[in-house]
Amino acid sequence: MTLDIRTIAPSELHEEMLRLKTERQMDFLVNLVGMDWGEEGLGVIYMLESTRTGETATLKTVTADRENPFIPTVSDLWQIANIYEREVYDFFGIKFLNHPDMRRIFLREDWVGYPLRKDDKTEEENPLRMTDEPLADTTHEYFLKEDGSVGVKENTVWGKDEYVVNVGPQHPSTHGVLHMRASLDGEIVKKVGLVLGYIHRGVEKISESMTYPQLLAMTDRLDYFSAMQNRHALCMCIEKAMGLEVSERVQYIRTIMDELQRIASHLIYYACMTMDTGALTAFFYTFREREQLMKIFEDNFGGRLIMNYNTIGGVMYDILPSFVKEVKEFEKALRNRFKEYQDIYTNNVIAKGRMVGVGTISNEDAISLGLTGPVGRASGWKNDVRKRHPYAMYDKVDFTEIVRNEGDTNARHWNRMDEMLESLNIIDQLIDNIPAGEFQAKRKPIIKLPEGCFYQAVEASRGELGVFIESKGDKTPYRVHYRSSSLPLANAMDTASRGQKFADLIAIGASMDFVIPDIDR
Amino acid sequence: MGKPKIKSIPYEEFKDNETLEQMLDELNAHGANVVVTTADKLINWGRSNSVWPMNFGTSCCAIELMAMGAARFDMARFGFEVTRTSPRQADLILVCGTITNKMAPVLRRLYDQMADPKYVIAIGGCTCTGGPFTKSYHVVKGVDKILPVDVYVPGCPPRPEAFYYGMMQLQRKMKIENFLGTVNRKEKDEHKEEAEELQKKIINQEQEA
Amino acid sequence: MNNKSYLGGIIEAVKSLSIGMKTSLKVFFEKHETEQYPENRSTLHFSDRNRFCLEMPHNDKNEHKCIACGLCQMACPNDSITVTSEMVTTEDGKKKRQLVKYEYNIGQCMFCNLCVQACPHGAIRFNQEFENAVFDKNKLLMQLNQPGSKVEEKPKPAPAAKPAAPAAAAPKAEAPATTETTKKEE
Amino acid sequence: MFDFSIVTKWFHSLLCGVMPEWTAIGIECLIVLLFIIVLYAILAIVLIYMERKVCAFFQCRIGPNRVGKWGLLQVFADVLKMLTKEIIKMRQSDRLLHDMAPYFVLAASFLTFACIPWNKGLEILDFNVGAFFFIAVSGIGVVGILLAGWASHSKYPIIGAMRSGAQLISYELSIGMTMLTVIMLCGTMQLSEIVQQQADYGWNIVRGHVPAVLAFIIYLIAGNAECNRGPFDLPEAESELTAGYHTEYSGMGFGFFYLAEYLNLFICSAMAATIFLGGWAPLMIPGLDGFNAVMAYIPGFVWFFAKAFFVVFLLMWIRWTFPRLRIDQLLSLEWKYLLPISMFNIILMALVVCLGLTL
Repeated sequence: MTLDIRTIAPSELHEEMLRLKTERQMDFLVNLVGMDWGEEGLGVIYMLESTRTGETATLKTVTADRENPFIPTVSDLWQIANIYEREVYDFFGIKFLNHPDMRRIFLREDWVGYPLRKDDKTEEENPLRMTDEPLADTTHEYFLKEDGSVGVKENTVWGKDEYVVNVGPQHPSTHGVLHMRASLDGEIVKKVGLVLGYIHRGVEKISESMTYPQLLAMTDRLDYFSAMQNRHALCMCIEKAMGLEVSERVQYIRTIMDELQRIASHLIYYACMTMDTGALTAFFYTFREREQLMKIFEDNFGGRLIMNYNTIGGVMYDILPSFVKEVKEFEKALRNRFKEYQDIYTNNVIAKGRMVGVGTISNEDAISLGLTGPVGRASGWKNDVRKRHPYAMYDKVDFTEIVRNEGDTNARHWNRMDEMLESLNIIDQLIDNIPAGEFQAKRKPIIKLPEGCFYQAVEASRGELGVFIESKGDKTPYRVHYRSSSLPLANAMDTASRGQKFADLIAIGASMDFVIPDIDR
Repeated sequence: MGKPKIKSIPYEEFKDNETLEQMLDELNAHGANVVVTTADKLINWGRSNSVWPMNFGTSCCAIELMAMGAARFDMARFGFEVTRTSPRQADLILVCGTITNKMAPVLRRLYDQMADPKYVIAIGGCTCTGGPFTKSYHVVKGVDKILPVDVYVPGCPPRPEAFYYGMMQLQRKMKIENFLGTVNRKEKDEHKEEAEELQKKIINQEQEA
Repeated sequence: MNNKSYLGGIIEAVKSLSIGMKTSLKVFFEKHETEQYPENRSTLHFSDRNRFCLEMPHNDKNEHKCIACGLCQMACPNDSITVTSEMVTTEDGKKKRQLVKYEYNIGQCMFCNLCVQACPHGAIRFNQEFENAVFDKNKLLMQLNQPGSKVEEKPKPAPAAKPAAPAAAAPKAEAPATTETTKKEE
Repeated sequence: MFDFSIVTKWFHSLLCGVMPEWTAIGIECLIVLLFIIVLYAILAIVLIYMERKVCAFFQCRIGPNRVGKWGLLQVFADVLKMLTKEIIKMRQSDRLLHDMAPYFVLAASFLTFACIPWNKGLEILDFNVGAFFFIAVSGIGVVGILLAGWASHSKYPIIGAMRSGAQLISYELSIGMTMLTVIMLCGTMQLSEIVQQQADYGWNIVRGHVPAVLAFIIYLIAGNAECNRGPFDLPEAESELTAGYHTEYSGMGFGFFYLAEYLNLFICSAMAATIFLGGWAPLMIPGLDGFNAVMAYIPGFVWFFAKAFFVVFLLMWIRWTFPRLRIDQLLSLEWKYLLPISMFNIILMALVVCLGLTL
């Protein structure tokens, strides 16, 4: 079940990628993983998928030069590669030729070294700096000169006469600590730049020193609104690698939990959206139903936000006898309240004016930017992982993928609203027939994965969340990488909000519904 | 200043009374005037019942803060619901969520922007000790490294009730402070000099420019 | 609004606004679901799956079940448990490990339940004591074994002395719940 | 209806009997000042408490209930706290303007306070262009907000201040237009006279039927916008501009803005009550003499406050229901809808008055 990876030399990479994109229609760059293979050198793994044919391809490229590793960029082919490559540069120091913006993105600009390299002495070289972070207005671009050597040129990001407003890192509407630099012309947004990493916790690096059961604790804390789904992804990835079969009961429970979690997440989304557009009362409406759900979570999993529920080969506790009844009650309550949500906010003329036609993203942009989840589906891209690569019970239940074509804030909003109902439908089909069985499969006390690379994606609340594990056969992974579902969404802020009003920037941000710890990891 | 009272929870049932009594002894070491003490009591009553938290949160704990504001737990009951988005108007900073190395100067600056008297509550494991991310290269291991913390609330994330418990602990602490009394509020910020030096440096740089 | 007339737009808008106001007024008169925490302390109850603080249950003879094997310490992802033990020689001449200090840092704990699952003797468990806020950071570091406590002497040494799989430990604790559920669904 | 001017006249003649008139007037001014300040403080506290409770009820919560019985002492605690809070002085702000700004806002609400008729014969300033004066002095507030934003030397406040400038100046037009409609109906600008007429001929909102109801609605919308309250709280816009124009104010500086917001809310409602709902005039239903007699027994200021607080509740209801408008929606609402409609409304009212169609 390991990934089938083809190796390509850096010099042929761009040509090959172009061929894949044009000839085999690989228009979706699923994931881009920076790697440090020690002796072998530094490299990148690319995971591609075609939205037309569903074909996938995985490629890797390695450069042996650890001092000045250069790899040609693919950011001209897929827009999302821009931010992925900056991430790889930040963590591994791989410089991408012809990439227009080679700045650090997660770490401070005065950070020394590249933390995810195996030989890096990060702790020693980087004490806690309390000085204000330097934010450069210019950036470097590396390019190949005709004689084969590498040249550097300077690009301007923020001009001298631009009125740049810092939205964040501490701002009520960024839902955390995202830092957006918005260049304003009066109330009109001209450009948005991202400064990430205010909650970069180094999860991927910590994971490399943890055993597999310990690893699980980290995923809940990435995107805490998709705690279930994240952990589901990691568990499935490990189970797939181990060849462990989980019982049908577990599959049922996991699917129901995923959908409950999705509802909880979308309820929070609604609350945040209304709060950001100033409708404070509507905020409390969904929190009311969410608390009902939280009570179920508290009783069954012993946690409200971070449940630590899925385990390798099963779940931590069996569901309580009262679970089925409570879920049904919740379902009824939510269906009753659903109209209220639309009455007070969504159908309101002010809210409509703030959502319809605002922050439009075209279908091509959505694919190129890798916007999965409800956001991508609002731009007419059918990207639901539950349909593309069914897992758990999703191939056995009957549900529709909610797709809209407008691509604006309103479509994104309604997509989420409809998805809540669709999730209820899925739960409806499963809740009455949970089969009896083991809730935890038997497994060895010490878990070791076979050698190889493994990838497993799930449809988290905000889109495709993928777990990439490279194992060398030890009880700790060699490299763990999470394909964040929120990072592409944050990255799309620039595309979506150019030319819109400043207040729209906030509304668009809310409609993207990114979770910052998931972006920064 | 006597033992602080909180509605509905008897004094003895609170945790960590030893530290509180120790603080009380320190503050009362020189005795106090009766009139001043009465005035202080009034002011402390006002302050402890009007704690406006800053709208600050970095990760998971912030969602519990939101849940705390919502209908089931309703922080308005305590008068805490006036969350200020501007640090100038806030009395309390609830540090909800991991503070990374990149965020540390920002948080410190937010704290410096707040008007006195100001308080800090460290919510959750991440802010107490680094929590789940103690092994990380980019996480401040305990927010007390950069701010003077008044109350620690452990949990990952703590329940909204635990938030309230922490807030009530803070109220207790506020109730024993002296505003007009002989011994003024303890100089609690050990990082203050550092921050002031930094500020001077910035001013100098600005003037040169 | 281009396809609607000026007046039509106004009527539509007024309609949507009045629906909104009607909804909010309806909620205004609904029952409030607020739980009043410090007042409801006596009735506040959590399911025993909630994990707020680790504890080591002692029986009335001040005995605990911990044999200081250190499995919990190894299972902990971020070193919030420190088990200090010493080797003592028992009366019958065998060398035996004995618990000196079981330190648990609640400020660092992430409540993942791995330690409880790893424990072969069920010596530790999570309790529902959530009021843990303190003024002093050092108070977050707790010693779980009570002073003067010792290991519970069993009449016979348990046959499964070697550490069981974490998975095996879990069903033990949750056995009643499991059977109930299965019964109900049959 | 009891006429308070008897009391005031008696008091005036009493003072004049023992001292020259100018000292008497001086003493009266001081008393009035004290009266305004006390009333101001009481109203602010009542309104803040009311807002917190009402908003809690709209949001299915219960609101303050731990400080004092039902949380009644909550606002006192807040005031005490704010009074003892540090006032931050910023290095790069324009100190003079920065310190002055809250007082401009306060002054505006104080002055408008003066021209409200509380009861028959109980108004502080009563002259023949009362309505005019009201519009004029309420415009001072915007200066304070603009100064606050400008002097703070910070980006969010300046955006907030500019928004508020655009907003207040636009909506002032509608306020003027709707007041003009009423003035047309009553034929006077003197506020006490407007109320007296309503006591005699029925409330303006009934008397002027269709155009008056339209004017009342437009007045509420525009008045809400004038107070910078949701859904027109763009200058503050918590989720966009952190705290808008008063981001950099701490302690009592912010406290003044906070108080002024609630006082403006009250003034807006009080004025609506005065010019549309009959001020202190009791509810009279023609034909029901027994009922009318009971109603007339209730003192005028009770009627006045009841009506004012009814409008306050209405405005709070609006605030806690709707999302915030965007700046272009805000301006198009005023210039494309409210202003043309109120102009049309004036013509309608003129027709109604000329043709004698009033009720």
